[in-house]
Amino acid sequence: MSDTLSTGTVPASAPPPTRPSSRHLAVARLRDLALVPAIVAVAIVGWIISPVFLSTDNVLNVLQSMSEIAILVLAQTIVLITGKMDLSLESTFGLAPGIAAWLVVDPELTRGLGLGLLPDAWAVPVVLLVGALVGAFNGLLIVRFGLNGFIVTLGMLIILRGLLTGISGGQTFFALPGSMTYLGSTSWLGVPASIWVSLLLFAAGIVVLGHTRTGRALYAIGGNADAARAAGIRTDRVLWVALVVASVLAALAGLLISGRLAAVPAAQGDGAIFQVFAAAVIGGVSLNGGRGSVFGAFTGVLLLFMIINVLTLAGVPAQWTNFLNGAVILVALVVSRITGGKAQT
Amino acid sequence: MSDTLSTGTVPASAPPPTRPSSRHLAVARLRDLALVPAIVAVAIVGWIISPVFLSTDNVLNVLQSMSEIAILVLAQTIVLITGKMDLSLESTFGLAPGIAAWLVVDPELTRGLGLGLLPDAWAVPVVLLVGALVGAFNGLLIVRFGLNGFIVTLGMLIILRGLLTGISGGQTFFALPGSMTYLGSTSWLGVPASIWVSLLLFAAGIVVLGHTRTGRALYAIGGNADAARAAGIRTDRVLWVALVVASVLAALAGLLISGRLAAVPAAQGDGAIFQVFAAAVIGGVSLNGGRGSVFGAFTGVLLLFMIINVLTLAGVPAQWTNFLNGAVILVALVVSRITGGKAQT
Amino acid sequence: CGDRDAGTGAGGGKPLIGVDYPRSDTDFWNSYIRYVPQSAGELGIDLKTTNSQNDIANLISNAQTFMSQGVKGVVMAPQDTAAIAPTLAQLESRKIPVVTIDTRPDTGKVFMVVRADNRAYGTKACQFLGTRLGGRGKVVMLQGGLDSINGRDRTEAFSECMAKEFPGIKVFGEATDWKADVAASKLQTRFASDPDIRGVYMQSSFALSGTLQILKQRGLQVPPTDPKHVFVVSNDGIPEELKNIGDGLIDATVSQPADLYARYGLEYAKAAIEGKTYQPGPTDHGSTIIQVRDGLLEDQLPAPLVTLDGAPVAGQPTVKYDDPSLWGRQG
Amino acid sequence: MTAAPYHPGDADRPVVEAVDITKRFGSTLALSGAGIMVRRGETHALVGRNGAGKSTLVGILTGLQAADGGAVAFDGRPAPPLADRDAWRQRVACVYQKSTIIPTLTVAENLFLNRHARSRAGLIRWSSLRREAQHLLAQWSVDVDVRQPAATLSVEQRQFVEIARALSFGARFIVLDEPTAQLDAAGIDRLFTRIRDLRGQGVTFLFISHHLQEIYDLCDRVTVFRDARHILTAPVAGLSRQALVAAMTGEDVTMPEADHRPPASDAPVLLSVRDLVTASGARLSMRVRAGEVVGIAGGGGSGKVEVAEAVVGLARPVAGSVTLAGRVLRPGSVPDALAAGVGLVPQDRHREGLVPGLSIAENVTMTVPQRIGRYGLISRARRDALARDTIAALTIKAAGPQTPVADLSGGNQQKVVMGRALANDPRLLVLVTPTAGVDVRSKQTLLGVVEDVRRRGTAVLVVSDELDDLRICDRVLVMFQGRVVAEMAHGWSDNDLVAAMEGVDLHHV
Ligand SMILES: Nc1ncnc2c1ncn2[C@@H]1O[C@H](COP(=O)(O)OP(=O)(O)OP(=O)(O)O)[C@@H](O)[C@H]1O
Ligand SMILES: Nc1ncnc2c1ncn2[C@@H]1O[C@H](COP(=O)(O)OP(=O)(O)OP(=O)(O)O)[C@@H](O)[C@H]1O
Ligand SMILES: [Mg+2]
Ligand SMILES: [Mg+2]
Repeated sequence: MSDTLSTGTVPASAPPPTRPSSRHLAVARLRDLALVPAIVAVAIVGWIISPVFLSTDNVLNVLQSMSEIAILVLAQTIVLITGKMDLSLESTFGLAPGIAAWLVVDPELTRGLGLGLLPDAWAVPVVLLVGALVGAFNGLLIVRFGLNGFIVTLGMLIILRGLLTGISGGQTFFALPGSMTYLGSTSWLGVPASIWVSLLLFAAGIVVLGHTRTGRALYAIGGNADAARAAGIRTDRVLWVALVVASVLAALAGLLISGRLAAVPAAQGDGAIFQVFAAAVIGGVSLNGGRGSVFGAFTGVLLLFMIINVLTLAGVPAQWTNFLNGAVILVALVVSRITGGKAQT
Repeated sequence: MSDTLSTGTVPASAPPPTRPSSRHLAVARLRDLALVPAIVAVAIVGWIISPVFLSTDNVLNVLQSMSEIAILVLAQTIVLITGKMDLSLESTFGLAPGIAAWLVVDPELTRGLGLGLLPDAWAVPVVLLVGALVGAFNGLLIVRFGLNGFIVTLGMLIILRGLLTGISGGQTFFALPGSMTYLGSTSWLGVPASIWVSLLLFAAGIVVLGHTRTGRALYAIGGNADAARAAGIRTDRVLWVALVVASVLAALAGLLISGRLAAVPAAQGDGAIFQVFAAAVIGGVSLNGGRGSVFGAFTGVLLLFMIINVLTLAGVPAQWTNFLNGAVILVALVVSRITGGKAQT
Repeated sequence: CGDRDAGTGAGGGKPLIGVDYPRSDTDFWNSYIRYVPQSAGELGIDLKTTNSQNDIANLISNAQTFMSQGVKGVVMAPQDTAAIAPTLAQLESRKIPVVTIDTRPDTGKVFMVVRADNRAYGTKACQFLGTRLGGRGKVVMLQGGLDSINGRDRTEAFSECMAKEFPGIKVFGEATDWKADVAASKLQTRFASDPDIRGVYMQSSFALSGTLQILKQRGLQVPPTDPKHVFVVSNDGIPEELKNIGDGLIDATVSQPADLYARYGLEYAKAAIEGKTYQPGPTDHGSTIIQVRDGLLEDQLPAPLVTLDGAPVAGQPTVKYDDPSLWGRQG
Repeated sequence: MTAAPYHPGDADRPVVEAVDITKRFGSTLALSGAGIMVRRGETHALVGRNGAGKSTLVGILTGLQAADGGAVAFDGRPAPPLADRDAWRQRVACVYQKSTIIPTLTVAENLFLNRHARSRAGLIRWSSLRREAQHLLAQWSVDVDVRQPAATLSVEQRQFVEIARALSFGARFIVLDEPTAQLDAAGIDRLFTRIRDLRGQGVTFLFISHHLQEIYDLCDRVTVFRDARHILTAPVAGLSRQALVAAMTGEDVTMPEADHRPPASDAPVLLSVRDLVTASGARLSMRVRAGEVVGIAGGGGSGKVEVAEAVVGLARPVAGSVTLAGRVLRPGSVPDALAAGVGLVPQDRHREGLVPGLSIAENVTMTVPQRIGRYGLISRARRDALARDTIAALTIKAAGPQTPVADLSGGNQQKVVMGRALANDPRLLVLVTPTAGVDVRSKQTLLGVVEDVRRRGTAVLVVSDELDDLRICDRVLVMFQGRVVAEMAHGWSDNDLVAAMEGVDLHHV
């Protein structure tokens, strides 16, 4: 091609092939709102089935009962966007408040459960510290040793659950100190604090993931880790941070639910990870990393809990609740596929 | 650059840079045997802890108790090699014999559980048919509609479990016909038939995946689906086949355990998928597709069950069994990473 | 019907009661689920039902839903007796009486606890096995899940009784997570290490058929007169167990009164709405109300040991397997 | 582009100097005591065969990878620590050989990744970021909406995004690793103009390409690597093409002029494509005789690849039919095309050509399971034998048939793809950009193979915009915007062909 190379001026390029990019863009922006029509539809159906559905009381009930899982979904979303996954979140959810209770609770009050080693004021810091340690350990195995995230966190899920069973002997910790129950049980302006906390965390998530360099680094890593590294992103460090933040969020969510229950059952969070994944994916978060938004994840978890609430209000037969929950997830998935329009890979 | 072209004889090429790739090959072949030293070590430790460990009785016990899960692992391995995953196997494991029992069992004998619609002889065909249908439905959603396999089969896991709870009303199906209990409870040559069945299936798996066109097509698809398609492999069809075969294997495994228990509990298989993944991955099967062997998967499940058996014989305290199981999985994982030598991605 | 709230419940005066089912995937609780609407019909009660699927967080949310729906009383079976306290407090603040089934909350006020004594199950099983084995030999206890209070009660009572009354018996406790396959393989492992096992106590019927299969496989299904016989005690009292006792496949079970749970749970809830009160002492249905702590009454329903012959064991009466009063014989 | 202050005092110091660099990847020695020295203001070429270690050196010079041994210095000062990415990015910018575009992010964000415009609160200002992006791309005449995800870009547009980004850092030293491999002639022109511009401002370039002509057109000095070692560094002007190739290949090859012998004119028509219309609207009709080599040329977006994919069944055409030796191919079915005797080298070997984790033997025999076993069972011995034949015939450098293709260098990988296409003794061989990213020597082998098969009566379609690939054709169909606009017999002039590919008909102005 030597003869084409020596010209001085840039020749006018051929017209680029037409691309319907404006339509594409509209879709991209709409994906965040993809579930809003579904949410509205469920609200209407719910209201027809039972007028109670839209009462303040019931709305607060839905929001409160989803608040802890929603925080788990936020945590998982952060990890998923980087292209990893963290199954162990459901166990951290139980273990973190469990360890705090174990260290703090007075054995006198609880038939020998708990060690009473630390003063009450330590409880909340311990909860968060346990979260951070679990995240750091996951990071060690996944980021440092290059082990597969799915299987590491699967192992951690089993181990951490086993640890909680071990320290509690399978029993429920109760008589928690006030500092542990405060957030989960108090109300601010007539609305349970856990609702405020979860909404605030989501708002923070939207800002951080959408409008800060660190947040965008998560997307870049999930999209193409090598490219992110080439662009000067310290991918390892960002992954560590994501894993630690996710585990701390899970610990915080565990704190909220322990506060609401005023107890830490040994099975706290058992099986929750299925729901968490379902909510995130329905909300448009890709399991392959790099795609999805915090707002979308929020609509996902909201939709799921609204449907569960409607099913409860409708009084579906007990044996069929599981089936319907599964069906709802699958249908929501297919619908989000249709509105999303792209094959999920 | 026309001068660089030669249509004449191809000149002898320069000596290739030295690549000790025969070592590479040895490693690749050894990877299959990576767990053998660990298995031997556990056998020795087990024998020290309890001489019973190596008795025929106990060895048969380990083999029998792992036989059903092993078949699930085989099924999952097939799916994993194509680069997909099937979480719903654990529910198919319960649902397939559940549906057969539901259709066949005489309601007179079981206080209204079961429909007694079909004659006993239909039971086993129905089990396998349900497996095939579940696999085909998974295929429809994953292959045809392009939905993400993880989340589709997660939804299916919940739905199928719910379906079993629904038809059984959560109860256990008893009074199974003889055709359903035969395989799971009989012995051939003094060895339980389920051991024979699982060993035969693994042998078949080794031959099919290692030495047949279809088997190699699974690896090609898992390694690079586009390239496989360009090479004339009917990728969609092979994926369907893999999903259907996996579900049928899960149904068969369910038949074996139902035969062993002479019953189908509504929770049959609940939570088994964690163990299945762990065994496959410890056995060297990659979650990203294209890598792993059936023999490796077998060593993975064998190692896991040997360790569980040793823990039972050693009589570890009940509240710590879960923890130890998880720890075993994680340690095995780290060890297989070290012997495997390659970062898992 | 109570006249205070007459007219607010649906159906013109019938009290509206919310019943939360703890789970729907076990034989025992499904029997309960079947009895509840039946009893509600008999008692003239309007029902709202939910299923908390063995998850305390679901139970809390369901209780909220009941409140939104305006129920006048709640019947629940909290499987977690500590974590239920805040919910009880909330219901109390709304003046909604609560009856708990099967479990006794660690703290908080409820109108009545309707349950059978799980510790007594363990003790009964221990006494049966102990006397039949003559105080010697090895037995396997197939425990349930560690995170279940009822499972723990049974385990503790059985172990304590064995240690105290039959020190010559060696007990292997195996955690099974209420899973049939886990139970089967652990039992098999035990038989491999100790082929001379003479007794099996399973804390729930979930392990029933697996255990029978293993005994059959090992050729141990022989009559009690044979020295090789393995004595099997089960728990729950579902029809299959009763049938197996009749066939000589197992030796005893504890019949948990699923029907009475349903009936008296609703009856007490209705009574609470009507403003009735109860005192400790014997009841009109063959049980005793005891005061377990200040302000907490518990109706301890009988949970008889069922045997082939109905002969007393260790001085305690038992019920013959075909006795029509057993819930597993009805329906 | 802000011109950094120029310090004449530094002029004698090399912009970058790497000495005695050694790098291993597992068992592969990628660089062995190799080095390079780039002077300020020059455009320095780095050439070598596939796998010579060029890209590995680039990784080390840009701080992406640590060398196992040796030292790198910028302006005479040791290179910053690997963790300090910002320091590296001040010294050197790079267009890597492997795409560093993140497909899920927007074009704008890709351009300003990790250096987003931020408000004082530390939040990203998306609007100004988009404006800057638009501005940047306008300079390169890349007409795309910067808000769309990069996944929607064409290969060429992506390459320009990479180039635009690398050049926008304002770095004084820029590394370009095969920047032209994905560009058409017009794009290459734009790039070169720009490089000359920047060179005028004192920017230094390290330029890697397998197109030797580009080296002569653009570069001042050239460094040659061979087998992980430094072979020579010399001014381009004083180095004959012959000597350059000899240095790269380590042998004194003579380059005989292609002796083109057209196929017998009475050869039967083997392939006939009738009114083929692809999904994107490209059309093609043609007849190819046995032993004939037909080129399909065209720039980016001309539809040449789409029609080729429709012919071999990789894509389903909207209309039209393909007949091979009297057999009408089932539209959109690769297995049917294979059965009829089609061999294919797809456009992108990484995407469609190879299964990297599998061995050479498995890749080569993937299209011909029936030849290596019966009843669906595979005979390893036969498979390996077949693979060994291929390895010998195409001079693939590998330890043996069991070597995973992931361990091969690019050129050797491309030969494996060719081997796969040839495995079923095709009657029609379709080659889509068969020599992309392949070194001169391997190119020779691959095109030599084409000559061999056509002699055996195979019809060959060469789909490419590389003049070298097209030179072996008996005639070339030129496509432009989905239509065949010209047909040129062997012996065309480069100017005519290039003009036709750009939609200009020089003879009918
Ligand atoms: N209170 C009870 N009354 C009667 N049976 C019970 C009771 N608790 C447990 N069981 C028996 O044990 C089984 C499951 O009990 P439970 O609900 O306590 O399980 P869990 O510990 O929550 O188990 P999982 O691990 O499955 O969540 C039932 O099948 C039942 O037969
Ligand atoms: N990450 C890696 N892991 C293993 N081997 C590698 C890796 N990167 C490069 N290699 C090997 O190192 C050698 C040099 O590769 P490199 O990419 O530097 O070659 P190159 O000269 O750029 O070739 P090309 O012209 O094909 O781009 C090759 O044998 C290659 O297979
Ligand atoms: Mg549980
Ligand atoms: Mg390179």
